[in-house]
Formats: sequence, structure tokens, C-alpha cells
Amino acid sequence: MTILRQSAPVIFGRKFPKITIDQEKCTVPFLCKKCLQACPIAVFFVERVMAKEKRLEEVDPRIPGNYVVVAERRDRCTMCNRCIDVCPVDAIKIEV
Amino acid sequence: MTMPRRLPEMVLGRKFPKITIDQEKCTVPFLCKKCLQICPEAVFHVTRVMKYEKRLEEMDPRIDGYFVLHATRRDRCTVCNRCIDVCPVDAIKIEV
Amino acid sequence: MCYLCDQYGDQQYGNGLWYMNPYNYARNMYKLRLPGEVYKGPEAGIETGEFERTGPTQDDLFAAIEKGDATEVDNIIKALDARSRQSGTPGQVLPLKDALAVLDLMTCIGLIACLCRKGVRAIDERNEHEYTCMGMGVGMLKWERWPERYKGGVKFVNPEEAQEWTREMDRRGFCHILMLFGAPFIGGFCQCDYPDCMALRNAVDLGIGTLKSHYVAQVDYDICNGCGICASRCQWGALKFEATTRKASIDQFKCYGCGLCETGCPRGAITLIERVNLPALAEVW
Amino acid sequence: MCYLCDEYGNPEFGGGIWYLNPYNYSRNMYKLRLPGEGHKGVEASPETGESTGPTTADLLNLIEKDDREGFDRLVKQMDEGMRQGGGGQVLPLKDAEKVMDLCSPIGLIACLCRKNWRAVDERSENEYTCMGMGVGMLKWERWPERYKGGCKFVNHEEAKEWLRELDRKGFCHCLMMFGAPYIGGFCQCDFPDCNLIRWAVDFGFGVLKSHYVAQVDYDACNGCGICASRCQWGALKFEVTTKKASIDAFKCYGCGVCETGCPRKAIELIDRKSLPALAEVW
Repeated sequence: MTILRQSAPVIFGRKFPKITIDQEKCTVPFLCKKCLQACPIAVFFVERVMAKEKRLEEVDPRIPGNYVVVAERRDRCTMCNRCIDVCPVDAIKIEV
Repeated sequence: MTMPRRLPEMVLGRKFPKITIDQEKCTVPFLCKKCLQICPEAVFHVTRVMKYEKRLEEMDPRIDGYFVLHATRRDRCTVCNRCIDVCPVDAIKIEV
Repeated sequence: MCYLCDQYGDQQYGNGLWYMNPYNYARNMYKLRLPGEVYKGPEAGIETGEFERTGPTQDDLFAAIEKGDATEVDNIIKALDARSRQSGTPGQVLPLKDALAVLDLMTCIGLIACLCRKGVRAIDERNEHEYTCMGMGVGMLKWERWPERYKGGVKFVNPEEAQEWTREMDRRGFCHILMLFGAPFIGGFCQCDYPDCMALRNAVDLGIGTLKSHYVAQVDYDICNGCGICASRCQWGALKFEATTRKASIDQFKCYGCGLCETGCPRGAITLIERVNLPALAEVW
Repeated sequence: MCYLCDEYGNPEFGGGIWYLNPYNYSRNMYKLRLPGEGHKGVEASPETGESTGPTTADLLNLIEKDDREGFDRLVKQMDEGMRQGGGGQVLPLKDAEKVMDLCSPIGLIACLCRKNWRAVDERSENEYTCMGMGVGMLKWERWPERYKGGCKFVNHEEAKEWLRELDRKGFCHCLMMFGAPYIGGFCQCDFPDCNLIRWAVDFGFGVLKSHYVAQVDYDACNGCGICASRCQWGALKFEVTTKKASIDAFKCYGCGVCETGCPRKAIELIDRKSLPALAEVW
């Protein structure tokens, strides 16, 4: 018996919005954190740049490029554009 | 657009509890209404007896047999047995 | 727009919203019978025993689920959804402001006892103060023909009284769902909650029937102070309190735009925005 | 019982519940490395860039491509991966306190999910919202990035008080495993910040439901609605007609946050086993 513990209907075949973040403009996302805290459904995800050999070192968020923002859950994005309004450097672009 | 994904209570192959209501004992469900108001999942449903020729008459809930109890949403039943405990005439039987 | 707007909406009135189009309230709507169908529309009320159902029933769906046949489950859900669209029985969720606008267009508004609460919770609404449902349109003038359905009688009200009464229902926390008896004839205006209202219940549980409203709720994070009053008013399980940011968080794919959180929020932190403005929700009805 | 109890539970301790079995906390658990697998278990924490399994992006592609079989297969695969690797289970407060007596050392640390999703930077001791458990915590200095704010080791009483405080705030308690059944962390989660809750609510795999289900005592409930704002799973709705809270037993994860939040003690957690229809709903 297939045990599907799914509780929210997933609509198949739906095209999710394409979210691109311009890495040149968005350099210190962990300090800025505006889009991360403005998004009503937490689509964005900030993670440190994963250099395997540097995994035992601490990474300083002030240095540009150490942290990067990824639109992890773009299936939940409703394109309300709050992140675009709130971003100080206009690094986010969203297309349908 | 394809149909939404199935929800947990629609887990395929899941056997729903079988709920039998003894109509001889349960004669005036609309007056008694104990099981209807105790069930946390609102499984039960009371309707008047659907006779076409009587459709233009008012049905008096005090008269035996004018209203009948159904277990329409037995897929939601969690067999917590509250209805069996609360039923004054023991008209409800549930087998998993 | 939703399929009702595509079919019955008119750009002149309420920029295309079907329930703002006065022609959907005209007297001739009442005689609109789909050819070959008997007792469709208001005559075929659930209480008449004549409400013959073509196609699969809920028991067929349960049987298919128990058998574990995926394609049959999908087909039955499609058939149930298609039938509710064709007969338009559970119509569409309306926020308070649209509900008040509809009551201006509607004539012959009668407060009546609710059928769903009578069936699901055996609540017997016998006098005017207890009524929670509203019959609309010329069909109400024949209420004496159905003594069982209108057991406690009908209280006809003028639009102002109806609007005041709808505000009271909204304060209590009921969603406003416009019920159609043979689209686009608007026959009833229900004040619903989970799990009592069958239309709302089928929408949340099985994803069929009632259409989402033309609006979606959105939280303004600066104003929201995390009091949590709105969470208890959401009947759709779409609004959760995010403990980390101490703000309400709304899953806009589950939100039916009923506006209860907007009217319930003491600080006005939640606003309803047009569903059209959120492209990702364009096909989510 | 849930599959973790079937595999790791012991009827002598806590009625067969796996997290009440002391052997799952003992020191040798820490060396348990699945043969041939590199950095599984504590070393392969998300910060090390070592987790190579499928990610959410793969799921989204399958949904966009309208590939339902692929979606089912990947969900099953990720669910399977969680059974061995980093799965977890929701615990109500009363069981969480029992776990505190079994486990040592206990360290309060900054939460990874909040750091990633909401860029919440927890640096001082009273801000921590996550708890690392077991011998693995003694090596916290090896991971300066993960334990940026340091680590505050606490005894059992302090840990229990800390859990009660976070429960008051409305967080759910999820026991996290790093390589089943080694219990490595005790997360205080909420939607949408915790990834495991998010996967469970959105896609149906992820954290397991607890051994309990919440039920409302209709006589005691006066319809105040405080519990509705605390439920992270969308399972608790306020039924306006009867002015009572109504809980959907199939969606309820048994986290007990509504029970502890109810001023009139109208909600009660009962054993999942006592409701036959929920036997396979985990």
C-alpha cells in the first residue's frame, strides 16, 4: 500500500517562476538579509560557498562571495515582488 | 492542468472503517443529535427520509423514521469510539 | 479570471467579475432551465428527494480509494469536479466587501435556516436570531412550497439589514460563499465553516467544487505584531503563525481569499490583493 | 508502531518507543558508520557540503515536467534516505523532557535552518533555538562555521527549562537523527523555517508524526482560539458553529503545542495506537 503523507495538493505540470539572482550585485546576503526576511513564504535560502577543503574553517559573511542566496523553493513563489522592492541593489529578477 | 495530488485521507488502498447504524434503535436522530455533535471529524449526517411524494410536506423530527442518520464521511473516521460511548441506544457499530 | 467570469462576466460591470454583472440577477434567470433537465435549479433542492445525481457519488470515490485504483480515483474526482462546475452548485468564496456589493444588486433576500448545519451538526435554527443562511433571488418568493426546507419560516430583509447581518456573520468568523443553483443563477449566500459546510469541506478535503475568490490575503510584516487572532479565523488551514519571525505566514496556494483574517486583524496588517496581480496564482482556483 | 520503534525500540524501556531506549544514546552509537559510506552521520552535516543526495530542486523539476511516476519514485527515495540518514520524529513536550534525562552531553547551539532561511544570526547564549546532543557535541570546535556563536553546554534541568520556554513560544520539538538511530540534534521548528516540516507538509516525506494525536475535549473548550495560532501543520481549525477547536487527526503531527498552549487544558494528546484508523499514518 503506498503511504503518501502528502497534505498539500501539488499541481503537476505547473511552470514555476524563474528567479535569477545577480551574484555581482548581491555580495553580502547574510548581512543584508532583506529579501530573506521579507518573503512571506521563505523562498530564498542563504548558504556559504561550499569549498570542500575549506569546510573546517569559519567563513566571514562580511567578505563578498562567501555567502550566496539561492531561490530554493521557487515552487512557492507567487511573484508578489516584495523581494524585488526591498532589495537595495536590484539583484533579483523573476520571470514567469 | 492536471488534477491536484492526492491528500492523506485518500491514501490508496487504505481500508476505511465500516460504520453500521441500526435504524430500528436510532429512530429520532435529529432530536437526539448526540453523536452528531460529539464527533471530532463530523462523520455523521442526518437527512430526512427522501420520499419523492412527500417532498412538499414538513417532516416532524419527533416521529420515528422521518429522519435517518448516515455515516457519509467514514473516510474521516478515526475510530475514537466517542459516538459509541455517547449513543443512548447503542445503535452504532464500527469495524476497522 | 475564473471560469464563471469567463462565461458570465461583463467588462462594464465590476471589471469582469461575474457576480457584479446585474444581468445575472435578472428575473429571467429564474426560468433558465438547461434543456432536457428536470428539477434543476432551485426546485431541485437537496431536500426534495428529486435531486437525481448522474455520475459517480462519494461512495464510489471511497470504494475506488479502498481498492487502491489510482486512475479511477482521479477520474471520479474529475467527474465530481466537472459536475459541480456544470451545475455550479458550490459557487465561489467572496470577501466581505464583495459580499456587501452583491447584496446591493440582489433583490428578494431572505434569512433562512442553514441546511448543512442541520445535517452535519443537527443544529435546529428555528427563529430569526439563529438563522445563518441566506436565500436569494425570486425563487425565495415560493418558500411556502417547501415547508421542510424552510421549517422556521423566512425572514425577508432589505439590503441594508442583509449587509449588517453579513457583517455580524463575518465578525463571528463565517466565510461567505455564493451558492449557485444552475450557474449563473445565484440562489443562496452561505456563511460557512469547516467541517460543517459541505461545499467548504469538499474544497479543503478533496480539492473540488468551491472556487477560490478573486483575492488572496497578504501579511504586511511591518504592521503585524504576532497576536495570532487571525490564525483562529482561517478555515482553510492556510494561515500559520511563524514563531521565528513572530508574524503570521500565509500559504497563498491554500488561501481561498475569504478575507476573514483581514477583517479579524485588529491592526489591519493583512490585506486582500487581486489574485490577477500574482501571476503564479493565475491558474490556482 | 513507527518503523523506528520496530527497528530500534525495546519493550522494556518506555513501552517500546525508540527514543526512550537508552541504548540509542550510548557512546558506541557514535562510531556506528555504515560500511563504505564516507562522511555520513555527524560529519556530513549540511555545512560540510558532503550531502550528495537528491535535493528539493530535483523534486521541483519533476513537478514542472508533470512526471508523476518520477515524483513518486524520488519522494520514496528521499524518504528512504531519511530513514537511514537524517530523518527525525516530532516529540511532544512531555516526551522531550524524558529524552533530556537519557541524553548527555546537551549543548545549546545556533539553529541552521533559521540561519539559512531567514538569515537569523544567533550569536549569544540566550538566542539559541537549537540543541545538539550526544558525544558528537564534544567536537564542536572542529566546525567553527557551524557553531559560529559557540556552544552552551547545559545540564538536564536547564535543558528542560529551555525546552519549556521554547514550547511557550510555539516551537515544535523534532528529534533529529544523524545516521539512524544516533540522535544528534533536537530542533525547535516552525513552518516555513524548518526544512523537515516544510517537506512533510508540502511533499509528504520528512519528519515522522509523533506517537500521539491531539484531541479536543468539547466540554472544556470555550472557543478562545489561542491553539489555532500555534498549530504549524494546518491541522487545527476553529469550528465557528460549535465554537470549538476542531483537529484533523490525519494532518495532526502530535507536537502537543496546542495542548501546552491551551489555557483551559481542553486539548489532550492521546496515543496514536488508540485510534486504529491512524495505525499507518506516520
